[in-house]
Amino acid sequence: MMITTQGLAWGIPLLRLLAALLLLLAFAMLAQRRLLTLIHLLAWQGVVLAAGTALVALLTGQTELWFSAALTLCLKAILIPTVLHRLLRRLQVHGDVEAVLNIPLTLLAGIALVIFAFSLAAPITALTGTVTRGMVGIALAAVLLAFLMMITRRKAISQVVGFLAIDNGLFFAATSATLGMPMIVELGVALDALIGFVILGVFFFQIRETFDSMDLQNLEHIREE
Amino acid sequence: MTAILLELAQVLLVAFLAPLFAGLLRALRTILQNRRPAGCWQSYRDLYRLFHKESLQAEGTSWLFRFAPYGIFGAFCLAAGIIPILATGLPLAPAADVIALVGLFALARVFQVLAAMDTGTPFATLGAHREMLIAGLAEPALLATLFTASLLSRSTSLSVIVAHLEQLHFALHPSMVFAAAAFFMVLLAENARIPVDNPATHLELTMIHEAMLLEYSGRHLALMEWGAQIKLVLYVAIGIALFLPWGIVPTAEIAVLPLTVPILLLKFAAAALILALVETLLAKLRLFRSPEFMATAFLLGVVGLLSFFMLGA
Amino acid sequence: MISCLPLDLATGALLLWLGLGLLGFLLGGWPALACRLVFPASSVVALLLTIAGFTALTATPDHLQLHGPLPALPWSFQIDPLSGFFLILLGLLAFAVALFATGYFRSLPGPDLRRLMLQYHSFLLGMGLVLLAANAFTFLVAWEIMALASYFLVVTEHEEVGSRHAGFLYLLIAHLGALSILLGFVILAGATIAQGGPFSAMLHAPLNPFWASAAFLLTFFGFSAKAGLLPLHIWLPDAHPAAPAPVSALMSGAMLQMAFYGMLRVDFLFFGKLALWWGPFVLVVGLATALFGVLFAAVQTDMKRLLAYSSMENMGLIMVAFGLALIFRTHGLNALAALALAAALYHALNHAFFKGLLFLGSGSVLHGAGSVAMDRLGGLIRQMPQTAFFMLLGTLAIAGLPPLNGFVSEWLLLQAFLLSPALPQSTLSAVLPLAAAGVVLAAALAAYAMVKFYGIAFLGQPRGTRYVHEAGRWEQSAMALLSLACMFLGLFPGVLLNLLHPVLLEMLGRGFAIQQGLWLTPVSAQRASYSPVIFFLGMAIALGLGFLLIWSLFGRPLRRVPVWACGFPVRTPAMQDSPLGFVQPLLRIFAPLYQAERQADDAGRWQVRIGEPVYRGIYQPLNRIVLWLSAQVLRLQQGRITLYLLYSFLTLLVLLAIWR
Amino acid sequence: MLILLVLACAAMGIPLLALWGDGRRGAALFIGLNTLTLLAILALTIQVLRDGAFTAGGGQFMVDDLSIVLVLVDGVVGLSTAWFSRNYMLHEIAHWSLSRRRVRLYHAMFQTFLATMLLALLTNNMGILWVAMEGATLSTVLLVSLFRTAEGLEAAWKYFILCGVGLAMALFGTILLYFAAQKIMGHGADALLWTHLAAVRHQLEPQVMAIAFIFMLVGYGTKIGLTPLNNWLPDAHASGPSSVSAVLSGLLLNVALYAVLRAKVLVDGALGPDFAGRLLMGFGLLSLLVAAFSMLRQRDVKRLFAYSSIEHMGLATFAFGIGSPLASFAGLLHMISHSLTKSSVFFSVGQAVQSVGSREIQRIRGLLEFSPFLGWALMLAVLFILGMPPSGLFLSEFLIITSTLQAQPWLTPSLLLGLGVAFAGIFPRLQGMVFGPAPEGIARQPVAGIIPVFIQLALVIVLGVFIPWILVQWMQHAALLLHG
Repeated sequence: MMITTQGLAWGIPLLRLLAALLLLLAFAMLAQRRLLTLIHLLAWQGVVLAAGTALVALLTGQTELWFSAALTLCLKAILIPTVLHRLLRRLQVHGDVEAVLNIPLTLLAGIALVIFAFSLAAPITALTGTVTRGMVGIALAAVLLAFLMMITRRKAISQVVGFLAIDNGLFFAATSATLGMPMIVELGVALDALIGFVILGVFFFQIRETFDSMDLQNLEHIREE
Repeated sequence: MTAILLELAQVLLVAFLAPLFAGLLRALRTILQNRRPAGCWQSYRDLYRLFHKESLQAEGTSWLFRFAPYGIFGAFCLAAGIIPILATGLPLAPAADVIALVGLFALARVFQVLAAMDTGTPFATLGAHREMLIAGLAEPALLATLFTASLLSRSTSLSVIVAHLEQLHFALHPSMVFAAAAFFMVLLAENARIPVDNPATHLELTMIHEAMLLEYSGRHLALMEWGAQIKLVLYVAIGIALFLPWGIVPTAEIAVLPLTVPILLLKFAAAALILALVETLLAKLRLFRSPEFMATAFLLGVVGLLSFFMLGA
Repeated sequence: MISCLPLDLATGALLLWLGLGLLGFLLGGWPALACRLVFPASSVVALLLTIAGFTALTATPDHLQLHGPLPALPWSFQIDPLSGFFLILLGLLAFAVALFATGYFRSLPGPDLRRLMLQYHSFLLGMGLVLLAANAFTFLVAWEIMALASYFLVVTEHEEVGSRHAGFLYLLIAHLGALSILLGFVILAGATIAQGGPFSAMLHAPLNPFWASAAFLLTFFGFSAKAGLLPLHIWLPDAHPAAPAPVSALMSGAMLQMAFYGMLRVDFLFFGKLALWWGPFVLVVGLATALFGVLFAAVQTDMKRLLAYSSMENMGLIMVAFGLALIFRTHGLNALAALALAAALYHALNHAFFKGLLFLGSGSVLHGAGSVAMDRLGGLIRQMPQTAFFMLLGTLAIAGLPPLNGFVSEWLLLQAFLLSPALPQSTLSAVLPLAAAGVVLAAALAAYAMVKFYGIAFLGQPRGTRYVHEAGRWEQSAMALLSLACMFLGLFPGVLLNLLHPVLLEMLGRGFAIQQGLWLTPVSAQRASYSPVIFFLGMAIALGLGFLLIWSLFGRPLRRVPVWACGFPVRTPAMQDSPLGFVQPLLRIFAPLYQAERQADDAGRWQVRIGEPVYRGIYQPLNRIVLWLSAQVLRLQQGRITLYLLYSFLTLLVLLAIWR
Repeated sequence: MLILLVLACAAMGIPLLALWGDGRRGAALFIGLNTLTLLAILALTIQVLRDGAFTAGGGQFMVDDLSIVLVLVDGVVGLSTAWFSRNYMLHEIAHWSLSRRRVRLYHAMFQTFLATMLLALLTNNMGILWVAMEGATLSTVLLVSLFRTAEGLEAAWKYFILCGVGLAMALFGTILLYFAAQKIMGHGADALLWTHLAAVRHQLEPQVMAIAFIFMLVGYGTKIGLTPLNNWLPDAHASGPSSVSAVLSGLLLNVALYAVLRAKVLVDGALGPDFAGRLLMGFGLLSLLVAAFSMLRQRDVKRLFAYSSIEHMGLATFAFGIGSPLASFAGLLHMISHSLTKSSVFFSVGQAVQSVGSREIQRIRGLLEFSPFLGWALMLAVLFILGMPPSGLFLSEFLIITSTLQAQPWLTPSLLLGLGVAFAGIFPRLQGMVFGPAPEGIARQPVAGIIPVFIQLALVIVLGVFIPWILVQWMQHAALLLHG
């Protein structure tokens, strides 16, 4: 990718800022107890993601990245959060997400993860071009944090949120680290995400009507004794 | 030709002197127990009487019951033809070596046991399984002793063994001493002598050999008794052949036979005396002690084998 | 052209067997016809196989390769004197058994019959293929076919849980055995295994001592699993009785020998150099098996179980002879090794005959008297005289009594033992005669067990069976044939030993002196000689003369009278020895081995139950360990999704961390 | 263009079935479509036979010796599953009183699944491969929860989350792969095309490739069912319809392994064979052992065979890990034979479960008595699964063990331990089900449903006795391809 020098001057720091924001949001989600806020944070992550994509598009001048930025904005920042929001209200799921691990410990684990991710990505970043320096590490960290969140939450919805957060991390990697995957792939990924989300919605209602609760304990009956 | 004659002579001699040996043994024992003996010829009288008696067949018994006496008698006669008693290298000798000889005795025993089980009476079967047990433990001991001899003389053919042992100047090898002891114990056990069994007992519960004959009568019983007597003589003969072989001449030189026969008779008399002594001094063992008795015999035989390898003789 | 005749004949015979199996499957609708048609035909085919075996003894070894699953992996077959000998064994036994089966399965309903015919013939096929296989792959396939077919035959009465359990245990052990044989072959064949591990490539495979021993142990383990050696015998006493009598006869008489065949081929032909400890190892295992087998045979109360344990004993004896041969071979005393090996092979054939005879006989007892439980039998000699006579011959033969065949092989074995002083190693040569004594002990106890077998079942008074009927023509002819074979092998050992000569030449590079006439002198007439015929005649003459003499002198008709029984007034069958009562002294002497426990049954009678020490000592603990492990493993599946996620998470992190 | 034809055949079924996929018509349509697909596949095979591997659609699609074999298996298993599902679903529909919509969903999703499988095998684009796998997951999630039982929901949920997350990891791996590829091929659509990547695989950045492979292994490994990522597998197999279990075991696991293998070729180029090989061997052995031991205490027949699938995939993975051409060949053969055999097992198990009305092994008894065909089908299929000759599995296990002993002699004992324990776990249960007296209240099933079992078993026997030379050739080429 050719990037104009003045682009380098202000664009790269901005991208870095966005990356940092993403990571921050991931941490916030990890720390968050309330479902609603969790969803808001997810939405914000989407926004950051879209911004990041748009920025990369601007810097590298790939038109299709603009498209995928728009896609991201609609899908991840607006559509999914709102639907989740509605679901939440429809299913009368409220109250806190009780974590398996208490928050401070979770955060500590999260910090350890971030360090691990960075150290892992260090050799890679060493050999990446100037633009995407460090992006892989951040993306990896975001993914791992979201993963950790899935592990530590006990409600179905929070797990979905975690799942989507992982998706965000991946997406960030796809756009900012590699400056955009091939278009078909992006489309396919987006499509899958959409379908998957629809199926989730269906699931929620089924789970709801079968167990009249969204708690994961109901989904822990099949086991070896 | 002479060899065949000699063969026949030996068989007949054994067959017809066996009762005498038994009678002698009984007489000696009674004397040792300070009773008046009925004379050496008593066994002949018994056999004669039995032969003239009518013999009965118990209901529900099969042909085995009738066949057994002849089979056993035949087996022992054959054995009498194989063991070198008068002379070595008899024509029949190569037909069976020591192992086959033991097999022959086993065959006779099995027929006796089967005949006993054929009657299906409690005492007969009792005797049968006791007999099998004793034999089962005695056979290895017997073969162990025989192995010692045949290792010593690099042959399992009895007459070769005898011929070889005769050559040796100093015949009392340590291994053979152990073997002799073992063999003697086996002899006692196999021929239903005290301390394992009591031939003169009348208490069924303690019987082994006698119990198997309870249903026999007349000529069949006579054959059985006679067979037993021959068997005893044969065992003694084997013992003599293995441990005091001097005086058993090769078939070739029958000329010296008149000299050797008296020696032979002396040996038998001595054997009778020893047996009588043992039977007087020892008491009958409880049935479940007899395995230990056998085990001792077996161990002695084994020690004999070992000492053969350890001491090279 | 002539030279390749035997292989063609053998393969042809096997194909015919397969065809007969399928034919029987199709004809299942008409049971009577199928029986009358298929089994006699199968016996004819068996004869063809026997002929092939005989020709193979003299013909030059011969190969045949068919296109296999992969171009590099052919189906390959060969025939040489060794396989020829075992083909003879298989063929002769199968001949008699098929005749027997013709009558035995007469009354079997169609569906069962069609299954049985197919499985029976695929079983024969499997065994034949094992003998003809010329590379590891073919061999293993044949081996597994044999195992599977026999498994299905074992579970013929699959309604009983017992026979199912037996079948499972059998197939499990057979499978493990096959796997370890495979490993052994792989080690032996080295790189050529990819071509299916041709046996020709394994001949005198150059291996360093460690791998050689590994291969030896693996193959020995695998084969002894099939041969039922200690401690892998556990399936045998259950599986053999579970199968129908003809099948038991084949399993016991032929299938066990397939394992022996495998050992012979591997240990004598594939190993260039034998390690010192192999021979003694085999010998000890064999002796232990023999003694264990005979001690447990003696205390069985079921005819077929007793025979199964006695098969164990006989395999043990064969192994002793085999081990002795290995020892001699290791020290380069090939002539002596030939003697020991001859004893082993001779005994293998004997065992096929008399054990086949006895299993068939017990089959007729099952049909005739309706049970093989000895405590319900007795006095059969009166209602089934022919069967009883043949069984008597079989009993005497297996008890190792002259002049029958069982004695010959034991005699040869003992002769071989007595040659041990030739060994350079003094300790070994000193210990070997003790093993000989052990062999004699086993033989004597075997006589005990077999006398019990015969006496309890056929003599005395019936213990509860009514309406007994004699076996049919087909059955009788089969048993007659086998007992004739026993007689023949007992009286004319020279014939077979001369036949064995080429086999010994192939295995050891030398046989021993050709036997001529009626005399059996393996080493030299001086050393030892045995002439069954003269032996037999002498006894017969003595017997006959005695009889004539006594009859002519004192002959008076016998008078039939009630049994005296020491004047005991009452006399019920229950007063005879029970199957266990007959061996009560053994139970007492070897009490720690049997772990017998007495308990009263509902009728208030004492029942003695014999424990299987190996099962309690090895298999149950093993089973417990495995189950415990599986319980631990299943704890992974806790049902909690977060936990599962944690697994993946940790896996990921660990992998990444390791890589860094 | 036959590739596109094949995909089109498979894909066009989706809307058709979504519209008319209910009742007998639906089943017939389903069978018809799969017959069509199979024919197309055969045509494709012939073309490959004629002029070897080739790409299509501007390099986006590709068929080579590795994929064609699996594609063939896909076609066969797909058709026989369609055939089996006809009778099977008739009964299930009656039993669960499924609505017409639900049946349409079933057929449509099934077809989607088959289509995605083919797509995954025929695409040349690692990204599309991922998309196809994800699509397969999504479609099967709905199939697993078809009956809407609590159990089904739970299983589906676990399946969805675990495999979703797993595949997310795989996507990250793919992204890293692209990231590495960019360095050489520059930015562009074909930087993810496998053929191109394979061409330059020696220049790919080792560090990136290692991490990428780890992520892909964990991701696709979740779908292969490698321990400890396998926890979704038994649940999903158990609670879905048997037809679904059949294709899950028969196709999905294979394709997931296929994805890993494609990645392995690349990473081997970058880091040399040891890295990926060791990972695969470790995971394979672990799965083999854990699965084998898990079988010893199973009460649920479908779970039992689900674990057996894990065991066999573990074995195959292990074989590919060894990496010698012979081992890879064996692994490939193992995959094929396994998918044919295991699907047959699930067919017969499905019928048995329907007849008895329970998945408990204890309750299933005497199949031979009340339905000899079914009994023998199950008996043979399971014996083959246990690696008895003359099945292809015997051959493959023979080759695997031999090559193991040559490459890693010290691993063979554990391999044998696994196989032995698996035998001890499955066989007595099989006996219990097949033998003995039949229980009361049997609902006999039409024999027609298990005809495919015998056909497939016949194929497996062919694989064990005489493999057609062309198949051998392909598999050998594939093995060399994997060997690099």
